[in-house]
Amino acid sequence: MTTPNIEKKKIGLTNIDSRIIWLLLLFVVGIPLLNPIGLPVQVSPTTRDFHNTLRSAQGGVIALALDTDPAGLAELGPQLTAILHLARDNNIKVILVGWNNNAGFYADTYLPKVFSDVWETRYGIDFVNLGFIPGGETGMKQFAEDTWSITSDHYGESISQLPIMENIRTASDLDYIIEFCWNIDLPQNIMRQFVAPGYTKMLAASTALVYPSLLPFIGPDKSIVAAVKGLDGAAQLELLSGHPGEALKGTDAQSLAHILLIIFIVLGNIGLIFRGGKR
Amino acid sequence: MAIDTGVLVASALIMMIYSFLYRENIVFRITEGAFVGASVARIIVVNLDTLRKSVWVPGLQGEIIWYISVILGILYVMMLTEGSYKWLYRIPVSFVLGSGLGLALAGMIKVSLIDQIKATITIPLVGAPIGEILSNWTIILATATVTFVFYFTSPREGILKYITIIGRLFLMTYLGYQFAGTIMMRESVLISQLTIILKGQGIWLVPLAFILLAIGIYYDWKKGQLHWMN
Amino acid sequence: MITIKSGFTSSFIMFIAFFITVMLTYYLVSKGKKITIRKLPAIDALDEAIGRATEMGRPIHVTPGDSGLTGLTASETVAGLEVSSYVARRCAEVQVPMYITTPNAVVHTLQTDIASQAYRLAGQEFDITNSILFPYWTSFAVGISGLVYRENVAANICIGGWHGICLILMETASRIGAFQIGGTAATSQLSWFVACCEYYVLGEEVFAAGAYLSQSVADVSAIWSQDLFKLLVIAIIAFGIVISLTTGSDWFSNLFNI
Amino acid sequence: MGSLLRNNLPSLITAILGFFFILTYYFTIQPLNEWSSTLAKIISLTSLFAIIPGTIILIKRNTANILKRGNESVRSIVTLSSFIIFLVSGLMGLNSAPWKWLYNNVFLILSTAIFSLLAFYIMSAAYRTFRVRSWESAVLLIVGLLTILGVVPFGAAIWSGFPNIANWISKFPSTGTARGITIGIALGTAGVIIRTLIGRGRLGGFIRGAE
Repeated sequence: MTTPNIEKKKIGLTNIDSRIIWLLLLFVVGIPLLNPIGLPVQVSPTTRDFHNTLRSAQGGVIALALDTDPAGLAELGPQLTAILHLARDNNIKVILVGWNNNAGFYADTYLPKVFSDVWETRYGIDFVNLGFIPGGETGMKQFAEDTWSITSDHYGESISQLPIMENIRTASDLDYIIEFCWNIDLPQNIMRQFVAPGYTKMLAASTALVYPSLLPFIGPDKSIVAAVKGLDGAAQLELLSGHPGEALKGTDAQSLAHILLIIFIVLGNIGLIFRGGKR
Repeated sequence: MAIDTGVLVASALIMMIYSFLYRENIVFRITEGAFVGASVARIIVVNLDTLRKSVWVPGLQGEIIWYISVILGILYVMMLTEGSYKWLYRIPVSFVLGSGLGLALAGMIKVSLIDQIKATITIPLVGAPIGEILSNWTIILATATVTFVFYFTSPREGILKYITIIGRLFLMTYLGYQFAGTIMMRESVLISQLTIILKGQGIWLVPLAFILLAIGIYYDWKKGQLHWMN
Repeated sequence: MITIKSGFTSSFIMFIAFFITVMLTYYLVSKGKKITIRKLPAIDALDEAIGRATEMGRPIHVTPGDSGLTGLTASETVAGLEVSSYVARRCAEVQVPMYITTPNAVVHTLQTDIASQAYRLAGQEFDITNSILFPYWTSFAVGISGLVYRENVAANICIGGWHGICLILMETASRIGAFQIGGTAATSQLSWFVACCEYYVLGEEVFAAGAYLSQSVADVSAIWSQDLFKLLVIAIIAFGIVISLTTGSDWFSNLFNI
Repeated sequence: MGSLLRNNLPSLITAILGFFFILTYYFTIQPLNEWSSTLAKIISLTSLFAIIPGTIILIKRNTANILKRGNESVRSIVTLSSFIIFLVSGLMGLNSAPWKWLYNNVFLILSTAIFSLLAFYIMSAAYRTFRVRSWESAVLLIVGLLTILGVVPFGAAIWSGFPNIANWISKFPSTGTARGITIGIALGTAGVIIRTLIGRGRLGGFIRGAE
C-alpha cells in the first residue's frame, strides 16, 4: 500500500484541522442527547396542513410507499411512526409497499412499534405489509393499474387471503398514497404514475434535503396535496398525534449542531478578514 | 442486567466506521469489506425472494408467462463473455430502458411541464393584499429568470446579462435554502446513530474507543505521520 | 378503438411539439447549421487530469454518478458515461490504469462495455475487474472511498447524477490530494462540488458537457432544441399572465386542463 | 444478418417499448392498455437480474486479491465471508431469526453509519467553503442561516419572527426557483429520452453498441 501524499500545511484560523471540528461535533451532538434541554417545539403551518389532510381520510385506506434508503429513516422513521399512530387513532387502514428493496424490512420493523398488541388479530385487516415491488417506475405503473398483480405480501401470503385488499383492485381505490421521499426521482415517479393519470391523491413525507425540490409540486390543487418535512416536521407530527417519540428528543441535539456550524462559518470568515480577504 | 448483543455489535460497527475520520485503517477496511459483501448478498436474497413469489409460485399454478422475464434476465450474463454473442446482454437493457424512458417522458411532460406552466399562470396577481401580490410576482420572476441562467447557445450579452444576474440571485437563494435542508438532514442521521450508541449499552464502548484512538494517535506521532489536515 | 384520456390533450400536444423541435434541430444541424456551445473549462481539464496521472504513474478513478438510466437523472448519467468513455479512450492511449465504478446494475453493464470498447479502439485490453459494481448507495460510498484511498488515485472524475454521497468520495479524494473534476445537476449537491473540486460543471451545464465533448449532431442539436423550448415556455407563461391581467378571464389557463 | 440484428434489435426494442408506453399513457387503445400492466410486470422482474454480472465481477476481483496474498487480502476475505454469511442466512428465509438479526444490527446500522459520515464532512466543507467572497456567496449564506434559525426550536426561542421568514423564503422565491430548475431539467431529460428512443445521441449509441 502506498502512503497518501499529505503535505504539511500552515496552522491558522482559516484552516483548523477538520478532525478537531469533527470531534467537537461529536460532543455537541452527544451531550444534549444525554441531557435534553427541552426547547419548546412550534407546529408549522405545513405540518398542520398535512395532519388535517391525513385525518380527512378517516375510515378509508391509504398506501404508504417506503421508497427510502436506510439513512433516510433517521427522519422518515419518526414520521412513519407518527403517521401509523394517526392512522390507528383515526381508523385509517394502511397498506405498506415500496419500490426500494428494503421496503418490506422497514415495514417489518415499524409496524410492530404501533400495532404489536393487535398483530395476530388485525394483520391483513387494518394493516398489511406488501413488501418490495421491483422495477421502479415500471413497477409503479403495474401496481397502480392492477394492485393484485403483485400476488403476495412480504411474508408470502397470497393477496386473496388478505381482507384489506378485497376492495383494492387499482390505485383509484386508495384515498391517499403517502410517499416517503428520499430523493427527487421516486416522488416524481409516483406523481407520474399515480397522480397524473388520476388514480389517487398524494401526500409526501420528506427529508429536509429533498423538500426544497418538491416545493413546486406542493399545493391543494397540485400533485402533492400536503407535505411534512424533516426531523422538525416529525417532532411536530408526534406532538399533534399525541405520541411523543424519538424526533422530539432529537431536536435539541440538532439545534446545538447548527449553532456549532454557524460558529465555524463565522470563524472562517473572520480569519478571512484578518488575512485581507485573500484565499 | 442482560447483555444486548445487538446494540453492542451495532455500536461497535458505528465506531469502526467513524475511525475512518481519523484516517484509513485496518478496522475501517474490515467494516468496509463486510458491508460491501453484505450489500451484494442482501440484494441477491431480496431478488430471489421476489422471484419466488412472483415467478415460481404462480408458475406452480400454471401461470408460466412470467418465465419470459427469467429468460430475458439471464441474457445479462452474456456481458461477461467475449465473442460474437456478447451483444445479447443489450436486449434486457433495452427492455428496461425502453419502458423506463417511455413512461418517464410521457409523465414528465404532464407533471414537470404542463402542470408547472399552469401553476405559474394561475397565480393570483390582482385582488389580493399588496404584500401577497408582490410575493406572487417573486415566484414568476424567479421561474423566468432562472430558466435563463442555464441558456447555452447564445453569449451572455445585453439584456440577457442582467436577466442572468437576477436569475443567479434567485438561484443562490434557493441553494441557501437547500443548503440548510441538507445540513439538517445530515445532522438527523448523525443524531440517530449517536442515539443508538448513547441510549443503550453501547455507551460502555465509548471509553474503549477513545483509548484506542489515543493509542493510534500516539503511534502515528512517534512515527512522524501525524499531520495538520484541512 | 382509440380515445385520448381526459386531461392529457395538452400534454400530448406539448410532446408532439417537443418531438418536432428535436427532429427539426437535428435536421438543421446535420445540414450544417453552426451551433456554438459555451466553453466548459472543466471538460478541457480532463486531459490535464490524465496527464497528471501519467506523470505520477498512479491510476484514475471515474464514475458516472450514483444514479440510474431511467427517470430525471438519466441525462446526467448519460453525460457521465460520455465523459467515462472519453477518459477510457485517453487512459488506454497513455496506458494509465483506470477504475470505473457505479451503484446501478444496468449502468454497470453499459459502462463495462463502453470502457472495453474504448480500450479496444486503442489496441489495449480492459481488465473488466476494474469496472466495479457496488450495488447499493452506501456500499458504493464506502467502497469507492476505500478504493480511492488505497489505490492512491491521481485524479477523481465524478461527473454525473448524484444524490447525496458524493461528498464522502470527494472529501476522501481531496484528503489524498487527488485532482478532482466533478459535476451534477442535483441542486442539493452543487455547493459540495464547488467546495471540493478543482474544476466543476454545475446544473444543466452537465447536459452540455456531453455535447461539448462529443460535438455530435444529435447532442449539439439537443442543446439547441432545449434552449428553443425554454424560450417557448417563457413565452407561454408571459402570454398567460398578460391575458389574465388584461382580460381577467381564465380561458388560456383552462387550455392546460384539457 | 448477424451484425444487422446486433446493431438494430436492441434499439428497435427500446423504440417500440418507449412509444408503446407513451401512447398507452396518453390514449386508451384497446387492447394495448390491457397488455401494458402484464408487460410492465415482466420488465420489472427482468430488472432483478441486472445484478448478476456485477456480482460475478466482485467475486472474481476478491478471489484474485486473496490469491495474490497482498495488502488487500484481509479485506477480500472479509468481503467474501460476509457475502456468504448473509446469503446463507437470507436463504433460510426472510423471517428467520439470523437474517433479521443480521439485517437490523449489521446491514441497517452500517448503511446509516456510512451515510452519517456526511454529517462530519458537511461541517468541515461548510467551514472551508462558505467564505463571503462575493455577493452570491453572501446571499447563499444569509438565506441558509435564516432558514436554519427559522426551522429549529432554538431560532424561534431567540426571535419569533424567524419561522415566518423561513416560511416566506420556502413559499415564494424557493418555489419559483425550484420550478425554473424543474422545467429546465425536464427539458434536458426529455431531450435525452427522445434522442435515445429514435436511436440517436449517446445513450442510443450505447444501446446500439456503436463506438
